Amino acid sequence: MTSTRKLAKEKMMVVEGSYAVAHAVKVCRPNVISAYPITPQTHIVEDLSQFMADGEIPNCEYINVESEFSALSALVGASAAGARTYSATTSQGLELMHEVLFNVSGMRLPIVMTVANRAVSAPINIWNDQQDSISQRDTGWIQMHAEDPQEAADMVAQSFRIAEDRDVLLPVMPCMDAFVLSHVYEPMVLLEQDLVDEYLPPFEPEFVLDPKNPRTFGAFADPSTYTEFRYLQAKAMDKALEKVEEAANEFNEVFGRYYGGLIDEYEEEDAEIVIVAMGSIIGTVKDVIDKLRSKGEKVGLLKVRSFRPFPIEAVRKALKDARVIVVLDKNISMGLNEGALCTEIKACLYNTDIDAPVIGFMIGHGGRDVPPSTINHIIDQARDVMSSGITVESQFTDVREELI
Amino acid sequence: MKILPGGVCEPRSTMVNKTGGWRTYRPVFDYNKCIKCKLCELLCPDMSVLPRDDGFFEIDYDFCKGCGICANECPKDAIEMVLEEK
Amino acid sequence: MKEIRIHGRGGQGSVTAAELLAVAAFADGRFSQAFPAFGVERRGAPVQAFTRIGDEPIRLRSQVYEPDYVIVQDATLLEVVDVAGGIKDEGIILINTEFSPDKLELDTKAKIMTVDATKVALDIIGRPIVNTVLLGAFAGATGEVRPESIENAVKKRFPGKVGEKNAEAIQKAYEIIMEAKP
Amino acid sequence: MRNLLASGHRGCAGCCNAMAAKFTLMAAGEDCIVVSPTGCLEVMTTPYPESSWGVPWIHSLFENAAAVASGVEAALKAMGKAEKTKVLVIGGDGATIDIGIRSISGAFERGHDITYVCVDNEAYMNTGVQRSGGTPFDASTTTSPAGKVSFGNQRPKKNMPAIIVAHGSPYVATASLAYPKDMIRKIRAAIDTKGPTYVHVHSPCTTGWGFDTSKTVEVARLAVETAMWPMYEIENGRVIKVHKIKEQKPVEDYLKMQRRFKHLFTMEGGDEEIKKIQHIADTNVEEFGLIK
Repeated sequence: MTSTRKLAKEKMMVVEGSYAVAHAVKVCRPNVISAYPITPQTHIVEDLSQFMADGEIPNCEYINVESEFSALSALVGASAAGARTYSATTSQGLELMHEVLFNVSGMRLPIVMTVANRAVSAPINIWNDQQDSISQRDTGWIQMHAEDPQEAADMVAQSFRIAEDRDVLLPVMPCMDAFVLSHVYEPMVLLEQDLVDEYLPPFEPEFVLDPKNPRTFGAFADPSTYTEFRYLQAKAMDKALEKVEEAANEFNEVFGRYYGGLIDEYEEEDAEIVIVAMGSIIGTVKDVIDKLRSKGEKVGLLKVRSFRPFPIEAVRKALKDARVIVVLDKNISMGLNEGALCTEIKACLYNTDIDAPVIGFMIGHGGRDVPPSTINHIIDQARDVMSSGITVESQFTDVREELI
Repeated sequence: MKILPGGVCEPRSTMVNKTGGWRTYRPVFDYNKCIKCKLCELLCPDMSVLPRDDGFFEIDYDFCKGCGICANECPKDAIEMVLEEK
Repeated sequence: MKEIRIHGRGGQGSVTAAELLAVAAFADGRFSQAFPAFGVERRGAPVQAFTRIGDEPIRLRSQVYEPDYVIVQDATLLEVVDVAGGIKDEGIILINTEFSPDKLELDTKAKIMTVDATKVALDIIGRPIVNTVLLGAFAGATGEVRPESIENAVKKRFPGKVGEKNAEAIQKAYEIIMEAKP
Repeated sequence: MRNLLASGHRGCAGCCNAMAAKFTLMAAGEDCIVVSPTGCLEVMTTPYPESSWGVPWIHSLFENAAAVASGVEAALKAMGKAEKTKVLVIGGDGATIDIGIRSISGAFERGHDITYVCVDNEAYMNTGVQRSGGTPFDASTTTSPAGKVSFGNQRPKKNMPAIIVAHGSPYVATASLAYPKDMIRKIRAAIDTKGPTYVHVHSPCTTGWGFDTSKTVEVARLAVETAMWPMYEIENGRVIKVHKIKEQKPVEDYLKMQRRFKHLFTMEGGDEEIKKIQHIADTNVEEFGLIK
């Protein structure tokens, strides 16, 4: 199934992406929101605090913490006490949370935290890339990437559903590209309270901090049990694979919008060149593909929606007939000198019958714009690979040679 | 044992861990001297001084680690630390 | 799809103008997208904002390089910013100035139109707020949006007397441009 | 009263942390939620799957206990359970005075209704007696050892209660394990005071300080009697009560019981150092009017 949207124009209004996300949080009925300002996530938490100031979020406390470290730490306590919890952050803020991220997933607390993906210092840069969340890939959070602001908002409700599922109980990081999605105004449907109530059951955890049943959270595990804790966490991630799909499908049933589950495919079935990408670049790539298709070129798109858990089987299935696989990454693993998505794609094709060449392009670092011409240029190189094989496995795109 | 999500533990479950084996000296009450002041019970870091129905106390040797705080602090020297015979 | 670039200075409401234009176009039954040039500019510095208007949902998320229309909120920007940069030959540059187009030296094949939005704003609103006023002129100059939709968007955004005054100024700027049109 | 801290914990014989936690829970009662940062108390009471705690308890990280507590408090408030259930932190000096100070500062500034109990044994005992911001002048630790050219830790103890007072806390007190009833009363007063409150408990550690396991209370008492540890209560910034000393004992009485100060009695120039420590005690006497 490919992404579908019932365009209910009478329900749509032009709002900022951050506002749509904040509204989605509101109708998910959170109990505790914590926030520390950091550009460009601020609009989300500002809108939420305005909702609080206007009395629009009942049974909710909003904590203005003194750091991102405490933003997430406060939610550890709140979530363990049985609250539905939300925060949003980006870049340096997310990196400051690094230790807490592990703690949250290890304690199996279903916190949802939007990440407005931004580059990481140094040099300091407030613009979009995905280095921040990609660098947190091993912290045990479910990590999903939205292609547009409507999906970023809808993903909040889906995230709570996935996170709080008793077979999962893992935190979720719905990611949206900074500025490109967080600061854009466009027609969107604001999630309807009645439909969200139908879609998202109340948070009723099995274990809570409760004097009537005084349990201990966060115990110390020695080598005799630590392995099993890690194993169970990994199993929960496996379980999340089907729950991500389920959350997307049921969202479609209730709201009439679908963006893919673990992945989405666009003009992919007979594609010789398949572009693999995540986030806001998807829309631009789709426009480019439409133009190329109209000229009869077999180019398609595999959108990776769930980066963690990584949808190995779905990716293999989607790529089985590709002749060249082109991976776009708004991040880089220094020393390997390729993007994380590229590495993952290659890894999941190994030990299979698929032997299509995989080439990686690192794009859009620190807000460098990715116009259609850049995508076209990348596809030109993919055509060369199809005819004469790989020369460069992974490379930067649009490097300004005159500065080097 | 089955690991619960997040490693939640049941309350007061260290009671299965009998720390009495750590002891070198054991406290022994001299009830003739004891004035039932309860200080030993209050100060015991191992919660192993237990009240009896008659108002006196007894040592829970399952848990007493033999630190000797009770004997050291007893205002009437009613507790003697005696070398454990193993 | 049409692409619009708005030039202004920090604090002049360029982003708001881009947003209101998107709201108005959507009210007209079209699809739209508005976004700022994401920067760290402070009050007074030259800034840009963009709007896209089309008949299909807009997926493109890159910046605007070859706009169909350019709106310039402040003629002093002509000295410091290449407001005509990348504009299509058949495009329109709408500039807030008291001067007529032939008095402006701009190296472009695009059509230049001018309106003294500052005067309109001072006369009607009483303050030199031109971002909304220029949208009325834009409606007249391009026909991409209905002036009523601009007025409604502005009245919804600024309820009460402020919105009413703005709407009046928008209508006035629209009329000025319509009269000036050949 | 049923002990809300169970036997079977892995604390050392004579453990100050166990005593401090026991007294704190005696003050708090059953209807509370306790947050503990990483440290001896956490490790010794919760080796999975066991727990000594008879009240709901949570550990997250070393440096975030106050933030976690503020989240628990906010959740209780949001869900309408805040009025009765009290939220406490019981944490060591490292977690409080050093690594956790940012999250404490934030939580106290925000005014959460929590009570923070610092169990101060004046070094990082959980990792093997390294110096902390709570380590007193001239104490020898594994990272501030006495040596041929050093008398040990060369900085005075950080004044954490004053820092908390500066946050506008409505109730700040210092207490000692040697005065359990006083300590319990103060913690109860802290809990009963709305807003973020703080009790700093001087807690001698048999292992880290080097004294016999039976002497935990005795050493604690000597700290008070020598005026090395002044006990006071501060309400809304004003000292309302001070624990008076009948007859101030010389600091040698306190120092000579502990291995961490042994070098002061064996090294040349040690007597001069002891005079400096006596000066610290005398300053406490003067500042708080400790002598009757």
